[in-house]
Amino acid sequence: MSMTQPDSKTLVDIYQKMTLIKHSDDRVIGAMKAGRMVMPYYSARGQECIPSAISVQLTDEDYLVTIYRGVHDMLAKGLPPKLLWAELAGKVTGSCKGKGGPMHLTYPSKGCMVTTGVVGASMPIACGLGLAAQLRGESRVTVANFGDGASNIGAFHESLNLAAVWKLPVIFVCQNNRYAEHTAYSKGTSVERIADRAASYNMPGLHVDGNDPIAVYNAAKQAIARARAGEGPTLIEAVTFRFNGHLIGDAGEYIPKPEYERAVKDDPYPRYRNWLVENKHATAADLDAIDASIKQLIDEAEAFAMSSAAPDASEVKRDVYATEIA
Amino acid sequence: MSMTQPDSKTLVDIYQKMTLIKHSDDRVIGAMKAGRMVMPYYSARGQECIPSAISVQLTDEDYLVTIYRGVHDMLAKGLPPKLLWAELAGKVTGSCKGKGGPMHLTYPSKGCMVTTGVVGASMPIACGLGLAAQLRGESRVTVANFGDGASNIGAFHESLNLAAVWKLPVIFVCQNNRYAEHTAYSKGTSVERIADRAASYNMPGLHVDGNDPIAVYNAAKQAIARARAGEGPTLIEAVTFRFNGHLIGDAGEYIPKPEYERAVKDDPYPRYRNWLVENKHATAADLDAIDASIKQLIDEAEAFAMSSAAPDASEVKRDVYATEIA
Amino acid sequence: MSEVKNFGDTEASKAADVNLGDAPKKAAPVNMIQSLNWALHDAMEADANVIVFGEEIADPEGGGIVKISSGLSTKYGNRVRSTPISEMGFMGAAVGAAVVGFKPVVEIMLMNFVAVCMDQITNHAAKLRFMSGGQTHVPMVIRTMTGSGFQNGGQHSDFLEAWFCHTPGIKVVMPSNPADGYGLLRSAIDDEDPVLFIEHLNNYWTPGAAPERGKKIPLGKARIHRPGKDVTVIGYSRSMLDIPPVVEKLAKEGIDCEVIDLRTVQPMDMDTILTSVKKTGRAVIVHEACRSFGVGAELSSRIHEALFRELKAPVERVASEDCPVPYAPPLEAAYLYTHAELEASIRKTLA
Amino acid sequence: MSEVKNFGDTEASKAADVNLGDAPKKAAPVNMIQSLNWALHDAMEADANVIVFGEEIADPEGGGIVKISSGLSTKYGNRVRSTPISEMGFMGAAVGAAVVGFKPVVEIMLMNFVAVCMDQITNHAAKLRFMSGGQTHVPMVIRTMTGSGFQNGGQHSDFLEAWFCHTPGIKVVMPSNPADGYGLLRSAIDDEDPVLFIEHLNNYWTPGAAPERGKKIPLGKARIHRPGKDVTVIGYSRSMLDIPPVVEKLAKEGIDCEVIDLRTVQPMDMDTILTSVKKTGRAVIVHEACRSFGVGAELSSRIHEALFRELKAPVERVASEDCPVPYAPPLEAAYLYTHAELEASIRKTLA
Ligand SMILES: Cc1ncc(C[n+]2csc(CCOP(=O)(O)OP(=O)(O)O)c2C)c(N)n1
Ligand SMILES: Cc1ncc(C[n+]2csc(CCOP(=O)(O)OP(=O)(O)O)c2C)c(N)n1
Ligand SMILES: [Mg+2]
Ligand SMILES: [Mg+2]
Repeated sequence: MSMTQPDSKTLVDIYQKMTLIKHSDDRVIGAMKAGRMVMPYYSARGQECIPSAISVQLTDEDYLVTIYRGVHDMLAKGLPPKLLWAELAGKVTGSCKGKGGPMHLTYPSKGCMVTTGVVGASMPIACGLGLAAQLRGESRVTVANFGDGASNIGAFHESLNLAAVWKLPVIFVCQNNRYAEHTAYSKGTSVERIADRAASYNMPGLHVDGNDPIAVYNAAKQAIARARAGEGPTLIEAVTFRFNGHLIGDAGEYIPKPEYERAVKDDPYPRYRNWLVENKHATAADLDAIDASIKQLIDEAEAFAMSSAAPDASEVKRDVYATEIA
Repeated sequence: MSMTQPDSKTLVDIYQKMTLIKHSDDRVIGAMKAGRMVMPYYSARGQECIPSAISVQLTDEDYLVTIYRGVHDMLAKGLPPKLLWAELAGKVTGSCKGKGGPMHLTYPSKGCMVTTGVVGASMPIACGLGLAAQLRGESRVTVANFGDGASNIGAFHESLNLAAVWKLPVIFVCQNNRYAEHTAYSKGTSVERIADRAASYNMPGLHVDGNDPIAVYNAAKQAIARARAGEGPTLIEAVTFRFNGHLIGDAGEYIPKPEYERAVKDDPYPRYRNWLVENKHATAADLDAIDASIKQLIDEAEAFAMSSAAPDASEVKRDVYATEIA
Repeated sequence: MSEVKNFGDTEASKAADVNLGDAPKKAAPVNMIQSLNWALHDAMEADANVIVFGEEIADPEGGGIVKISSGLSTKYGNRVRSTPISEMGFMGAAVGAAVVGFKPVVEIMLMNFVAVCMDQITNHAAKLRFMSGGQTHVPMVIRTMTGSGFQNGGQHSDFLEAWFCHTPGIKVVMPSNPADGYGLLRSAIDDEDPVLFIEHLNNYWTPGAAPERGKKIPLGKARIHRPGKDVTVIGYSRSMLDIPPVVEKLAKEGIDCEVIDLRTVQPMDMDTILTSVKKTGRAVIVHEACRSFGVGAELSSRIHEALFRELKAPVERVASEDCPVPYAPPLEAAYLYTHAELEASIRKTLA
Repeated sequence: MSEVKNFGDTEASKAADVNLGDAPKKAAPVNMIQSLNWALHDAMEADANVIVFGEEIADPEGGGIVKISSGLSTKYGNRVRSTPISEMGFMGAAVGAAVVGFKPVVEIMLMNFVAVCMDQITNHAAKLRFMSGGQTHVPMVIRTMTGSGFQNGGQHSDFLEAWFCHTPGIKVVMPSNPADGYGLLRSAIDDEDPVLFIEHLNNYWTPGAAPERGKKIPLGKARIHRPGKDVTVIGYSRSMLDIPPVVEKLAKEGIDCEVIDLRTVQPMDMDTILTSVKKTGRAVIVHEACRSFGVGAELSSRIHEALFRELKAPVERVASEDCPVPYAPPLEAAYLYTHAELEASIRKTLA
């Protein structure tokens, strides 16, 4: 894979997205610990780099599909923090009016099309979004996110094959955080690199360090170019780690201590921040300013969520069908 | 793959199985055309070689799972022709008392465990049979048959991965007859060789000419040895052709004429017969004697089927649960 | 091979004058295959967002196993595709395309195969509108066929409409005759919600009045097939072939049945049903699916709930045995309700 | 993090004295997690053919998400396995192992995920005995859990028992309390047919009488939870937590309800139910699954069919709204039936 270095502006944009994701996540967990919010929440802390380095290359026209662990993907793609927070809080002002919650975040005007709670299900749907773009002759691409565990379910196989046979403009992004709930990678997955499974579909498979924004950026660049050129799908495996366990409340006993410690050392967020400053893509002050503006955004989002109203009970009759039920 | 030549006895045993399959099939179709039998029948004419060259290496203890197009697999494994014919004819003397029919042939005492009509479903079940043998410390192997089209369904992927992770003694045999119903191979399958998909599971994948008994014999030998040694599963792709379309009644318009003609030239049955005689593994007279004995077997099977009684209507209450329903 | 009973190869199929993809020369009776084929052609012509896919449905693959999609791929090219055998994959693809404004019509070759793609149908297609708070919706049609009587055995013959009726968010349509087939399929394709459209193998070759091209039949409305005053007999799909002869026989004895064809099973047209049963005071429900926990149960309980005091007899259910569909013809016959059972049930309400 | 409402991490879970894998020191109240864990331990001890698998169920993975299988893999090694995320694959593996004499107990982590492996359950496990003419059978148990009230949203909360009740060949068991959980799970594992064993998240942490180790409760038998003479109230699973307080409230007014816990939903114990309703002349059915086409429909129609002349009022159904399970707590509450609705339904039968 040929590596190009994005310009400083792009690098800082990636940082900005990563910061938004990280701060939002820290704050959600804080609100949960303080008892201000209650929900099943799947933190993506540690995986910020992947959607950030991909989404800086996407437009609002491009489609995104993700999973329960998808807040980072959604924020990077443009889901407004206020609407996210209100949705997490189950408020009527949330993007899904409080009906979906963290596992079903949706915001079509930024291309955030579907979030699924069923492992594997994002991929077939992505094929349909890709098909839509192909039939309409549009250059949109569809990014389908999923986990390492999901690469073992049937929907993965069917989707990659279908996308390959139909040459669909879909990018399958496996965010390999080495665990599926509490199951270590090799207990569920028979192959060393998920990217190698692309060969079963005569499709490029790119294996990258998911904590390296430049590597992810380049893999995505290549896949996006291929998809926009009508050459078909790509599988990207981005290796990473999630620091807050499967679900908030997970104490992580199943993760060997040395592995966890190595992951902390590899944490992309502080490393990337330092790298940007060291390599003069931004000054510490620039980044501080970004941090501050994001802090404010999250403050607003939390305040908005907390002060918003809960949905009315009558909502159970609405959105089941186009016509309200009796 | 190292090739060994089986001894003449084995080669003739293979011929005998192939003859049994071919004659039975010819006669079933004859009975259907003559209006003596009515059913949805999926002929495996042309694919005789695959189960014959595999099953000569199996014992009654080994398990077999197959699909609607599986009469050849069942006969090669030992399903008695009488019980087969009576089942096809929907008689109470059939192996499944007339309740299963051609798509659900079963005969556990010869290891014929399950026949499924749902594409792909044979493979997960085979994993369970393999798991049983593994847990009991038995050396039995399980052979799971399926078609080329089935290699695109999720169950294929999940099963191969599971078998690999658990090192199950299962042999996945893809009988690639180049069509899935009326769909040509490349319209459904994104990879040139299905055997290459084995790499996704860190499993050996063997691609062989399914019309060459020696090639199939050797691939199976290797896979069986591996399974019996506890080393895990193997994927075998045996390329072949089916001459009577998907289902009897299929006129085959979707098959290009030159392809069909080439397949006729490659028909394993007459070629193998000639080869056996030319290479002095048997005389023409030996083979004629086999043919005659098999003709008699089928005569008996047909007579048995025709003269047997239909199941009684009360059978709908039986075998739903262990206890008869009220 | 006329002796081989098979899809598309029955005496009935030869009797009917199938005229795929073209307008009929005269309003001669047509069969369901013809009328559904017209509906697909007309819908694709009327709306460029209609796309069609499924196994074997393009013309090089034969235009569908009973040729319902014949001619579509030749005319509409890339909008019509045969798929790999990947129901989960292509059902999800339909969901995705529908979410951004296409109107996919996907075929599940036989109804039992919904079992390999239930997740996309019940967890996604049916729920995305609700879970997204109305931001997205899934205007797609799933066409499928099923039915006993073809010796297809336990994995190829089931009627599973009750599973989907119990899944809020999806509609279930089950036509019984060619004209309804046309009009209901057109409406299903237009509908803003996912619709499961279930066809019956036994009904494909039965000739019936030709549909008026372009005439849509609203979903959710039952049809009074025969007015009557003594007993309400409610059917849909295949049972609408069995009810009329029994009812006509009883008519000769002066038993005057009102026959209702549900057409849409979810949502059910309770107005029409309750109006009728209020009048007759008696009801019999007939379906091919096995009896227990079937559609008949819901209908029966709704009628009892609404008209308990008006009912002159308990509501009767006529349905198949609670067993898998067997292979041998005498067992297939024993599985399905008989005309005699139907007749007895109607008489029982009058006893 | 006591403020985080989550599986295994509620106030109730802390209150109960869970004692995984070991015999209780005294017959103190235990919860369902404890009793099911005992049942699995005792079954594995009693029969070497019992094997257990599913996602996360071995001890290195935590012994199951609420720890029901805790200790099993440590004690029974290879007979207990965490699986890849491949429900179709491992469900089929259970079918295969059962066909040759193992008694697999497989866990589907949450009930909605049956949608990715319906084929192995409904087309294979449920039908192989019949389709093979009795040559093979499939003695396996599918354990799964579900239920609203945890903000798990539309894809993690559904009760889908009606789908399986409508699938001949499989049994459906839904315990409501720890002692029943133990005894029914033991019988389900012993059973020669496939059994779907559905657990309710809300019932896991409710303390109840400890089961007697080794005591099995036969499948297909309902339990009279409270004898009474005025109205029969029929529940199962979670609704058995809601019925008693409402019934006790009414008892103070002199309304004497007979409460029946179905325990096995398919086959249903019609003897017990009809005997009770014959006596009371009134019946109310309560379940968490959405109302339409649910188990309540079958039960209601059977009662009407059998006791039409004896009934003093139409059978009432109390169930959830016909919509996907929503996320926000007030909507989850609006989805589920309320105690007030249940009370009103009981009163209605007496009006
Ligand atoms: C079909 C299905 N099976 C099981 C689950 C329960 N489950 C939720 S997340 C998860 C692990 C997924 O792991 P992975 O794909 O690696 O994604 P990650 O959570 O690590 O991001 C499981 C088993 C589910 N949601 N869907
Ligand atoms: C899940 C499922 N989808 C569709 C079908 C209908 N069907 C029956 S056979 C078949 C083609 C299978 O082709 P292949 O796997 O190549 O096997 P072959 O028939 O060629 O032996 C299809 C699509 C089915 N039985 N099951
Ligand atoms: Mg993971
Ligand atoms: Mg094939």
